[in-house]
Amino acid sequence: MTALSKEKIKEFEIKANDIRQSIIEMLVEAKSGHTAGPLGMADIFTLFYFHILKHNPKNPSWADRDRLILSNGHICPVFYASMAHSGYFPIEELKTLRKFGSRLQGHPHREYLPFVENSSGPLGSGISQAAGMALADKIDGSTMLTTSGSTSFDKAQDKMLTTSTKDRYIYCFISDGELDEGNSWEGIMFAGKNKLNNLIVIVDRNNIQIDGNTEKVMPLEPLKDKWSAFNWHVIEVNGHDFNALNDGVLEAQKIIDKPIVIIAHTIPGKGVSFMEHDYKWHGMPPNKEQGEMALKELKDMAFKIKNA
Amino acid sequence: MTALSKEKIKEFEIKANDIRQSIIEMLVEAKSGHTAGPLGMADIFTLFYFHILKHNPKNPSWADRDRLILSNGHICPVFYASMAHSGYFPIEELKTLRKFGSRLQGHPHREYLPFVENSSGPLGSGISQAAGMALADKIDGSTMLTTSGSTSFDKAQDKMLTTSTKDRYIYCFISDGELDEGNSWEGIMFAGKNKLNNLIVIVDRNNIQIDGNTEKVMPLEPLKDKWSAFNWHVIEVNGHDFNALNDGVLEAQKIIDKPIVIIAHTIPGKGVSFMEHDYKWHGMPPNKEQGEMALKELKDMAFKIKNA
Amino acid sequence: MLNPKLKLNPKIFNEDVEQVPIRKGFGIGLLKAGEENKNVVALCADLVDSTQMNLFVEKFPERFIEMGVAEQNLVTVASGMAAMGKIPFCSSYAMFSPGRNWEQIRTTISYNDRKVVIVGSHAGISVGPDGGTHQALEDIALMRIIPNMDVISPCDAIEAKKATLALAKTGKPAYLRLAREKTPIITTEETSFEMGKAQIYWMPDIGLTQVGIIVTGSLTYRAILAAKELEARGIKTKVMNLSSIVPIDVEAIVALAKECKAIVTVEEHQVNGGMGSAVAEVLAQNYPVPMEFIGVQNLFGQSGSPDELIEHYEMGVPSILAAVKKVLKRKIS
Amino acid sequence: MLNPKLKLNPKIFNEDVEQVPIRKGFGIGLLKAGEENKNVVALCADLVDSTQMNLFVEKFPERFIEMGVAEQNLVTVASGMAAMGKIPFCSSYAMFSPGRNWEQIRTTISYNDRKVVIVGSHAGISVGPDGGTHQALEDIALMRIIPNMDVISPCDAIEAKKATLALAKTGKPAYLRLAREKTPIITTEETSFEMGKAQIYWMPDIGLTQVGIIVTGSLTYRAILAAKELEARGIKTKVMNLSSIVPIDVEAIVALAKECKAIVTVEEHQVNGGMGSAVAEVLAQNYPVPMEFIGVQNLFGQSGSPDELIEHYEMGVPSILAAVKKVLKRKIS
Ligand SMILES: Cc1ncc(C[n+]2csc(CCOP(=O)(O)OP(=O)(O)O)c2C)c(N)n1
Ligand SMILES: Cc1ncc(C[n+]2csc(CCOP(=O)(O)OP(=O)(O)O)c2C)c(N)n1
Ligand SMILES: [Mg+2]
Ligand SMILES: [Mg+2]
Repeated sequence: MTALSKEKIKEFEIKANDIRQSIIEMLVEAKSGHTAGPLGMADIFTLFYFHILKHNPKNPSWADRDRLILSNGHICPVFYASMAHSGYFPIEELKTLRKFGSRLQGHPHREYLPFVENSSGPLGSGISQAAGMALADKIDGSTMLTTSGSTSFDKAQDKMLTTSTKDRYIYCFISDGELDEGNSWEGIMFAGKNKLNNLIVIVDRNNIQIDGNTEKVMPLEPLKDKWSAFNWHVIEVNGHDFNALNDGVLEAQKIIDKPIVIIAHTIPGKGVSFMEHDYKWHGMPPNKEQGEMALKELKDMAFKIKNA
Repeated sequence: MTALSKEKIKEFEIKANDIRQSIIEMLVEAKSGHTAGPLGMADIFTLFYFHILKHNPKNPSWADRDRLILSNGHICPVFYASMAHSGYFPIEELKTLRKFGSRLQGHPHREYLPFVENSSGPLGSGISQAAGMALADKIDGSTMLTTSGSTSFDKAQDKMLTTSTKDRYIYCFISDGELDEGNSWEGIMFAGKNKLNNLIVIVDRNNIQIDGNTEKVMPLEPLKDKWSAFNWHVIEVNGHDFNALNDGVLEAQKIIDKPIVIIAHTIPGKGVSFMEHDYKWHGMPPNKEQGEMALKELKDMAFKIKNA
Repeated sequence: MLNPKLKLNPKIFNEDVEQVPIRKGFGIGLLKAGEENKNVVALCADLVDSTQMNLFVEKFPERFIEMGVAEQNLVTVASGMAAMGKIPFCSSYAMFSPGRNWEQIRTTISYNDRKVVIVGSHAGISVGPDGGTHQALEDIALMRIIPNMDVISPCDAIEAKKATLALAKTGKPAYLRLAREKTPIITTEETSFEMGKAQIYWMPDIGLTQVGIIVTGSLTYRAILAAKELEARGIKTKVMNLSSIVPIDVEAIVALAKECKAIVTVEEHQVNGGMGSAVAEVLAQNYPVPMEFIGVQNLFGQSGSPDELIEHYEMGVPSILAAVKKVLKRKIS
Repeated sequence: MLNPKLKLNPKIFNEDVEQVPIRKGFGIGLLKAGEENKNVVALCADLVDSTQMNLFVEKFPERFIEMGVAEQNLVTVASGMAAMGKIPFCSSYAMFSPGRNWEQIRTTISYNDRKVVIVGSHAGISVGPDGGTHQALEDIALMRIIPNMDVISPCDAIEAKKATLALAKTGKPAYLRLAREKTPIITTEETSFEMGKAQIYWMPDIGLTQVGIIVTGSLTYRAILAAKELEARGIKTKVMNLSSIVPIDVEAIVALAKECKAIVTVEEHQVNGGMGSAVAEVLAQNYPVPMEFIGVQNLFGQSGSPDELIEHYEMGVPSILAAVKKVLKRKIS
């Protein structure tokens, strides 16, 4: 795989740090909302918004854009911050998070913020929605292709599923906690059946959910085996390593006969030492004092990155 | 494993044949209902009702009985026939299947027929109910045991899950089609978490569901890998081989740290040649003529068994 | 008499009146909708023939998606397809869709504003021998309480076909309620169907109407039979077909209440929360009058023939007659 | 005036009236129920603190079952445990339970007749900043339409505690609706609570009642404030706490309608299908009178503070006052 340049990586690190600072600021201001997940996912969102996604913040409804489905809507602070930092709307607007009349609803709502592809919040439904989008692309892309099925029904169904000719991907970000939901497994089974290789799911494998660590609340391991047994191509990466992440996505884009899941190992609360790995920060915002401590730590880190 | 004697097996073969005949008779009379699944499961029901289950047809509510949860309620013809043939109620009553006022509802309802442990029909909820029963037994059985957990919460939870001291099993019969349901996977994940080794699930792996073969409608393979990845002990057997089945159950009863699934490969419509392997018999009853053909074939087979 | 303006089936009172399952009209309508618009796609949860999607599947296999027994996935995949411009019709039994995927319908379809049509077949007690777990008696309530969701319950196969075609075009999420059993054909191709419009199917030959009967779905035929019988006994009624439960025709309902000052509602559904409940809400806010509710009285169903069950759960012609007489008495007192 | 017989909180009108989340009363009640009966078990879908099961978990870790984020499994496992003699209380947010497991509740609990209590926390718009996907506005309707299912929506934390203790004993499946936000304490330990019994919390000091206000849940306080204000303006009302929605107190509701001939219902719920709808059904069948419905008018919620949202969706004191005046006018005309 082609490694990202040092400059690129530095650029991403700075962006991710900016986004983390925005997350803290918005949560302090909102006085409610989710902290651990958004901080943990900041590197992945950065890489997507500033490198991987085919999108145009100045023309958000560009038809040929990639689609990014956020399944675990509660981590929307990082989603909104990434959008603002990449130019969808003014960074200032982040301060309206969760307030009455804001476009930045507590969980993303596309009626309020049309840039989001799907309203979410209830867990476990994102994979299915993304699979439906990927399938629709397959149907549209396949109209011209010939196939190998035996009966005419089989042929038609094969045709429907022939590799998409649409030059785009459906990305779906999910959390580990929502893999407890049966709806997730229905979607996983369905995508496997339909060999949706234009669907790339990223799991925020941060090992926490509300009541504690996932392996205590509802163990998911061996997680890789689960996805494999449901006929997915599985990639595991460090969710804070831009090169590894980027390579993972490049590998995913080369798979031709399966949907792809990238299990991204992340640290909940990443970047703020007193929040890292602690499930209690799942749904608790920093108060003013904690916010200042967090921002100080992040700013110190930014200084280090810039002067490295 | 201790093999079943030839006489025993012959006895089971005759019983299963009787039960299959009853199934055909009830369905012809009812003019609606499910055929393929019940015929395919007749051998397994026979082994359970006449050999494995700890139960007492004369005292159905005996507190210490094993529990048999039928998840896929639509195969109730074989359930009712097995009950009747083992003495729960007169065989004559089978003719009331699906009629107004009958105790033998189209899908089992315990308000009408108290001998069934759970009303069912909607697919995918049986594993969870059985897991709840198994867990309750663990809680009751564990009160006296000491444990090894680290915190007091962990200790208490460990204690709750220590191997049941209740001398009984919770058996749950499910179909392959209902493994499409997310509810099934929620239950499977939960039972794996709780190491419910007093729970033994039998899957009717007959490869059909309503719209066709399972691997076309919603592929389940590699099925064994799926259960393993959800932390179950997996046993695969031929669902028409009494010795293999019996060995499978004996093996299951020896497992101490996991719930157990026995994937029983069966032939839908088993015993009636023109029904075997054909998914169209899922929910279609034989008409009078077809019923006579089926009964003739079954009676010929009974003659052969008796004179073997 | 039958409302002459609506061109209803002239053979409706014949012994050999044509009988067709309401769900069949959906199957025919879906095929037609598929012909008219290539974006129409069909999704089914392992019940293609039962829900009558087979016609569509045969003609457009490349636009049919088999979901297996997974109702949550059924509607959430549909939501995703709608996001890409498809017009998905999702079918299963009404007990399981919306019964088993209610929150997903609310969030990923209505809240998300994705044009998906949820088709609930085998609604009502007339499902028959399958018994209580398969007889959806709460689905009207489940769906009429979700914002941004139309709810249509056609009276016969012809209306079901028209409703299907209409729903393919509205651009709004919708629920279509279908029944399993053969039902007499009440309407003709010429009878108009319009979302949000209630219509009077039966009216007195002459004289003032004493009771308004509001009916939805498969019991419409029985309501008309009851009205005819009442007419013969000198009791004058109107029968309103409320196939469009959401949007609801407030104006027509209030007008009927003002005219009759007594209403009987008739539906194959729990009386709690169903169509009758929607009518009670409208009247309480506009023009309260005595009402009687024909429907299932907070009970589960059971096995039996459709006719046996309709009689047993007091939704047959005799029960409608009794309800009309009862409400008439209440009106006077 | 406050009904003197009920020993309501004498400090209710103080500025510094004690405020406690209704869900907290459940937590305390569950702990007590667990102490009284060792068969009581608690199941939670990854929301122990939010749903206030933490007190029980601390005291009885060996009777607590963590389900993870799996609401279908939550209630079906509970059904199985109930089959073995346990008395399970299952908690999650009301949007997900019963929203995501409705059919399983119907089939494996109500149809199956297994004693399970479903506890839906965070019901209503007052959930606040989490927004529309988390504000359950349809759960009363979802549950009151299921046969063999009681539905209780307490007005404050003390009533929630009593309801929890009562539900641990009824032997019947039940739904308990809870709100997230702090709510003023209205009742006292001495105030009676009885399943199926509606109570008059506010009544005129003297003179005839002109309008009956029927309220359930967290808005009870606002309804009483509105009544007090109306009294000051010379409009005499009674406020009925209908915390027991199923079983419903037909007698008391009809008596109130007969007395006032005008009813306003108040609930943090869609007006379609909710408590008001249940009252409309009762009145249509017994004693129809003009009604106004305070509740969400077929809309989704959104982010905001509880107070902002209650005002925005017209469920605050001003809206109750307006509804009372409107129904008074309709009554006269
Ligand atoms: C269907 C559903 N059930 C419950 C919830 C409440 N809930 C919100 S986040 C969450 C924890 C899920 O774990 P995860 O997403 O891994 O949390 P994180 O890692 O972001 O802290 C729960 C139970 C929900 N949003 N949706
Ligand atoms: C939740 C639910 N969805 C749909 C149905 C309708 N249904 C009944 S049987 C069946 C096929 C399931 O396949 P399987 O149980 O393997 O069938 P069999 O092998 O017995 O023919 C379906 C979809 C149901 N009973 N429950
Ligand atoms: Mg997590
Ligand atoms: Mg099968």
